[in-house]
Amino acid sequence: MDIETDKLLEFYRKMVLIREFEERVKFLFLEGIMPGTIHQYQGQEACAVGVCSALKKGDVITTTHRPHGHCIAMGMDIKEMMAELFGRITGCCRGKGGSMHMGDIEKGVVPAIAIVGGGIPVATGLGLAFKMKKQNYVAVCFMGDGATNEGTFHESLNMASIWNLPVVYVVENNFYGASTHVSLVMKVERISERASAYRMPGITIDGNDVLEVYSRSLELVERARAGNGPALLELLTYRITGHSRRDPALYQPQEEKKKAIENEPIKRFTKYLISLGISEATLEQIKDKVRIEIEEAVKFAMDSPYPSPEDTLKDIFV
Amino acid sequence: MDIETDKLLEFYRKMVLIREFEERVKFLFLEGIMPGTIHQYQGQEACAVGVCSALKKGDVITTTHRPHGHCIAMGMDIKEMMAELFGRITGCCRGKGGSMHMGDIEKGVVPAIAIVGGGIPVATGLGLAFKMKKQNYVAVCFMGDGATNEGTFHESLNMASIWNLPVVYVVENNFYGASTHVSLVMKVERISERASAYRMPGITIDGNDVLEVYSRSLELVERARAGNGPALLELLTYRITGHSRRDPALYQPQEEKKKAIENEPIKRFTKYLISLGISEATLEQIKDKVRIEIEEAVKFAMDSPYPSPEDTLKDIFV
Amino acid sequence: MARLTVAEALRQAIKEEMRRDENVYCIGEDIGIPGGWGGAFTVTLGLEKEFPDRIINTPISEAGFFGIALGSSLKGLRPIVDVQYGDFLFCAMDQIANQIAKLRYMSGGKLKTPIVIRAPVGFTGRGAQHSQMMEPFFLCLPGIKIITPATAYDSKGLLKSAVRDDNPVIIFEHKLLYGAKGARSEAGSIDASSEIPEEEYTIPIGKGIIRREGTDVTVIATLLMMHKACEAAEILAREGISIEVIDPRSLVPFDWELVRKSIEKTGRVVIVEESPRRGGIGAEIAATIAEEMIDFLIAPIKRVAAPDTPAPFSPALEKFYVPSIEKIMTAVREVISLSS
Amino acid sequence: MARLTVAEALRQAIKEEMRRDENVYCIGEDIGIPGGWGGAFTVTLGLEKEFPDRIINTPISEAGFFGIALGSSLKGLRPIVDVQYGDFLFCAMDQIANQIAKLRYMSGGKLKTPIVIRAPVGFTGRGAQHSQMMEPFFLCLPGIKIITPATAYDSKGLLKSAVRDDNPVIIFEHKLLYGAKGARSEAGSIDASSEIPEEEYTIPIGKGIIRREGTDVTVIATLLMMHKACEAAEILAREGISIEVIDPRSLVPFDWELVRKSIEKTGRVVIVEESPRRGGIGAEIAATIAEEMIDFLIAPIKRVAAPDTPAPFSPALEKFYVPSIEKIMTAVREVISLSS
Ligand SMILES: Cc1ncc(C[n+]2csc(CCOP(=O)(O)OP(=O)(O)O)c2C)c(N)n1
Ligand SMILES: Cc1ncc(C[n+]2csc(CCOP(=O)(O)OP(=O)(O)O)c2C)c(N)n1
Ligand SMILES: [Mg+2]
Ligand SMILES: [Mg+2]
Repeated sequence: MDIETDKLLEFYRKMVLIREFEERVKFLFLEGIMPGTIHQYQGQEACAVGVCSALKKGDVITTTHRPHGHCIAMGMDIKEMMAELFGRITGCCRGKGGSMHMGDIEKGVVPAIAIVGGGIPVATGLGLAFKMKKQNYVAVCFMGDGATNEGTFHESLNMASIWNLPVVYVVENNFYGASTHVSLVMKVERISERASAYRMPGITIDGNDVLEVYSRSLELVERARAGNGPALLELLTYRITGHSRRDPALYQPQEEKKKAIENEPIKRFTKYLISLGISEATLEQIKDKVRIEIEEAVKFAMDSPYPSPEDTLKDIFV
Repeated sequence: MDIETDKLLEFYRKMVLIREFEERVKFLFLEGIMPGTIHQYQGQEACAVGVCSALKKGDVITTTHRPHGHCIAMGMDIKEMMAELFGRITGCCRGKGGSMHMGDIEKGVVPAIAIVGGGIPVATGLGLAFKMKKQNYVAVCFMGDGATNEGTFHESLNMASIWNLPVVYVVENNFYGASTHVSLVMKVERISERASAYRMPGITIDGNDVLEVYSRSLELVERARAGNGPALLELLTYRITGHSRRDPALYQPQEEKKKAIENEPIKRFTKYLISLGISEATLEQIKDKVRIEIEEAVKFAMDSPYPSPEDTLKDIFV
Repeated sequence: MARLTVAEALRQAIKEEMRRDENVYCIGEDIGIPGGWGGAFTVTLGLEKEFPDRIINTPISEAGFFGIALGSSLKGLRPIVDVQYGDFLFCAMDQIANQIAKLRYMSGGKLKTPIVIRAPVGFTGRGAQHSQMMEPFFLCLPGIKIITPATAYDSKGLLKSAVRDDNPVIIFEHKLLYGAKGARSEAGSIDASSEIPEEEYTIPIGKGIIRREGTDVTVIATLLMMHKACEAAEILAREGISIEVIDPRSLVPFDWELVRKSIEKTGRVVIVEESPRRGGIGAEIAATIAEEMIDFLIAPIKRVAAPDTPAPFSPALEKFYVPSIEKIMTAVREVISLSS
Repeated sequence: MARLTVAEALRQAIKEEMRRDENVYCIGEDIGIPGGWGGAFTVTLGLEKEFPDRIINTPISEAGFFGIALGSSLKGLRPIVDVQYGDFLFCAMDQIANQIAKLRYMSGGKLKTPIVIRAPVGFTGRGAQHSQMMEPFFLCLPGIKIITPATAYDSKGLLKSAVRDDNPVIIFEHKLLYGAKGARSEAGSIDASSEIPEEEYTIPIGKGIIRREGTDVTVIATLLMMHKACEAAEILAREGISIEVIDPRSLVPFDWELVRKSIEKTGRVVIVEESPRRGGIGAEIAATIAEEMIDFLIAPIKRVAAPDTPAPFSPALEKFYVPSIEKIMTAVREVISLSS
């Protein structure tokens, strides 16, 4: 696939934006300024950016307890995201959601569902709506490797299959569900093998190669859009941070972690861009802009007011 | 497989016992004498008898909303079964269970779980107990085709697989879940194909051939007993009665039903026995005995007292 | 005007709403199958003829299709989801309690989730897993409205309101009230049919109704128990005891005003519920009365409820298990005798 | 004697019971992983060293492993099942409510199902899906005992009783009470540690305890709310108001005798609960008091509870959402001022 330089740089920018956002958030947590808990996305940026870049306006995603990367890749406003993390009224969920329920339906992101596997039927229902309303949109369902052991995975993929729904199920296999290695909890070597139980295509690709992720996603998304039904896309990646806020991830072997860091998507993509003749200065410039953007978001968030206590009682019923 | 005549006749007797029991129960319902609701087993007798004959003392089964056949095949006392159907204190569950919760753990039958898919994890847990306690027993999990679309199917088979549990999952594919044809609710042609998602063997056989069911069950049960793990066995059969009490099953095409009745297991097995030189008189004699046994059961049940109202409050906590 | 059973009235409500709004659709098991039953209790029978694309028959995958209903509601569809027996709501409980009830709130009010959940309840000789009164499990769950119509008239009017409501609404339908006609009617059914007006109507969610006026004791009851309460009132009237029977019709929101006015008048209250006593809907009603209306009371509150056990199968036990007219009468006499 | 946190006391209870009875085992997510956390809150940390075959780490398959626990209990094993957050009990709700709670009853008492379910609850800045107080959803479910220990001493003694009980028992553990030490302790934690005797002890399920004696108002509260009630009592004592704080410790069975005696003395009652008010445990407590102890009352019952919404994320909202010491004090003053 031939991709224009602009688009490549946009991939780069988004990946860096996710990485820098997450690093900044981590720092804010360590400083004790940010409330709540977080599950971060460092190391998986190529998945979110590759997949979401294959989507069109009107397409929708569901995301998980680890949603920041997906939200940014879908173009959500990082000011509103940061404000949400700080529990401010200007947040994308007015402070009611927090990290685990980030979303903005206007941008095609259903508020994150932090129940593992909980979003799989919801994405399937979005697909059903598109089909029933004869709209040419596609729903993408992000999930982790661990989620594929939930019953909802099975039920949802089966229904998407029998009804031929425009849904692409994206499994980011980062080899761990919390502290548990994927090999302890399933016997298949490739999670994509499970697709055959529903007679839908299942493919496994390198999830740290943003271009590969983009092009294969595009294929499956357009296939779904054309009415040819759902698919399961497994992206092999790695979580180079702890599972959540305070997890040192001691269960990840040093060797494995080191290799994963070598293989992390931004490093790899940077090399590739440079091999294309793009200058390091260009990339640095992008990074700088991103950092400014993030600082503005932090400022925006911290300057924003909290919701008033009585706001607790709002937003329950229409 | 060479099977002695005695054993063949015992297969026959059990199949006939199930059939006659169910026919008698149907009649009692139509007469308005029997309370509650029922899901009957006519047409699937070879499944229960074939599978359960492959079990040894100490092995355990779980059953479903359609449990009578399995209970009888496991050697439960039909007096106690009939009394249970009548809600009497002498019933196998002291009148608390009824048709849908028949069972007798002494005979290796966990009280039936009438939530579709609800028994699959329970059987898996029995397997876990056998493994942890280093007992050479096997758990058999009966379920219908419809149950394989429940999330518990997926979760349970996966765990049985990763822990290598001695469980044989038996799917009686009678082509309908209530009024819904199996082809409407899954795309795989053979339900046994789903086994590959858990890397366990999955085979599909003629569920109306009691000898085939017996020999293949024995294979899988002994394989599990030997520590070689779980398996999925699909038995192709047909429900030649309504789904429940008052269902005329108008959704079953006439042609299909006719063929199924031609192919029903007792008719087929009778032919086979006669071809072996067993006399019709011998078979009639067996049938007669069975009928007497059933009449005794009905009498026992109807002569038995009801539990006293206050018994409602018992059996909740140990 | 035509006399319809509850099942027929519900079907009519669904049909009218599906005609009115093409976003309304039904999803569940064994619906829309020619020769089938229209769900477990005929409510959607035949609707597939007029709406072939909007009656979605599912695999037996409750968690899955409840989540699907939710997802579809985010894009403007208005699903009516049904389970064959209320007991199976537990299979979808995560989708209902963690997602359907909360997604709008978590979004800061930016989403709407117009979903109707239809669930048959009631003890009908099927044992512990096909019988439960499910109201208590949802009463304590913020984010879902609950309606409990006891007559055909109310069933139609409330279901139509539910379909038009932009929030999730659960309707509990009672198996013994669906109707005494038809192949799938239940032994022990009570006639809850009504004259249904030709012209369209709806009943607002959250408005209760006085089923019978009285002055001595307020009896609060829904669904089947409402009918039993009326029968008890009828009998007690002959003894000179005057019962006011209140049918709240909605549990969330609840018509506290109606209850307050009645208790102000009677000073005595008996709450009848079909579910086990502990943590039932009667607990919330009694507690609120004890907090806010205790000054009106001239006698202790009484609850009539099932015992704290699962449902037994035997008819001999079920009869004892389900609150009877006799038990209602006893409770009424008790509050009268205990009056200060 | 050693001072232990709640997490440590629970761990010690599990260890002792696993030593005592080889049928006891633990099953759940992220347990027994070297370098892992011992469940979400360290309770089972390190146990895999002594019991490598009895700490069963599962896939993320709640419905599955709850049913597995049940199946295994039928063959004499005694599983301690845990979910990482109480909220995920909904994923296994069918197995818990339709199977675990009912199988013994359905069998006519012929089976035993000794299962302990461990579930962390409490609002801790994680938003709507990782916070819920789950007690109300199980209070209305016959067939399972419920314990709610608020101190390390009680946690150990009650969990040991639960493991030895032949019935299903749910233990609700509060995230803010596990302990203020260690990497996985929570912001806002309260010190609930206790001196734990060297010698073995158990605490009977169903026995409450008076945490503080008093004469003016009875305050009933469990878990975190018990600690807040004691703080409120401390402050009010300075105003001359004497509070009796009752910690029921078990919800099923419930120690009504203890409550009765206290109310007989005080004539006033405030029930504090962390969950939303509607249909909460306070409803059942208030209702039973209104039925059986109304004659002792000289003031309306008051409930202090969270509002009827899901849990909001923002600290600014959560602070309003969770009942505070101030709200408890206000309620106490109110019942005093409303006394007749
Ligand atoms: C139903 C449910 N069970 C358990 C959890 C706790 N939990 C949160 S994330 C997680 C691991 C998820 O693993 P995976 O799906 O691979 O996603 P990843 O964290 O790797 O992105 C667990 C067990 C949860 N949130 N929901
Ligand atoms: C969780 C759940 N959903 C729905 C039902 C209602 N129901 C009872 S039996 C049945 C069909 C089951 O089909 P299958 O598993 O093929 O078994 P069969 O009836 O053919 O023996 C249904 C939908 C149920 N009992 N439990
Ligand atoms: Mg993972
Ligand atoms: Mg079937």
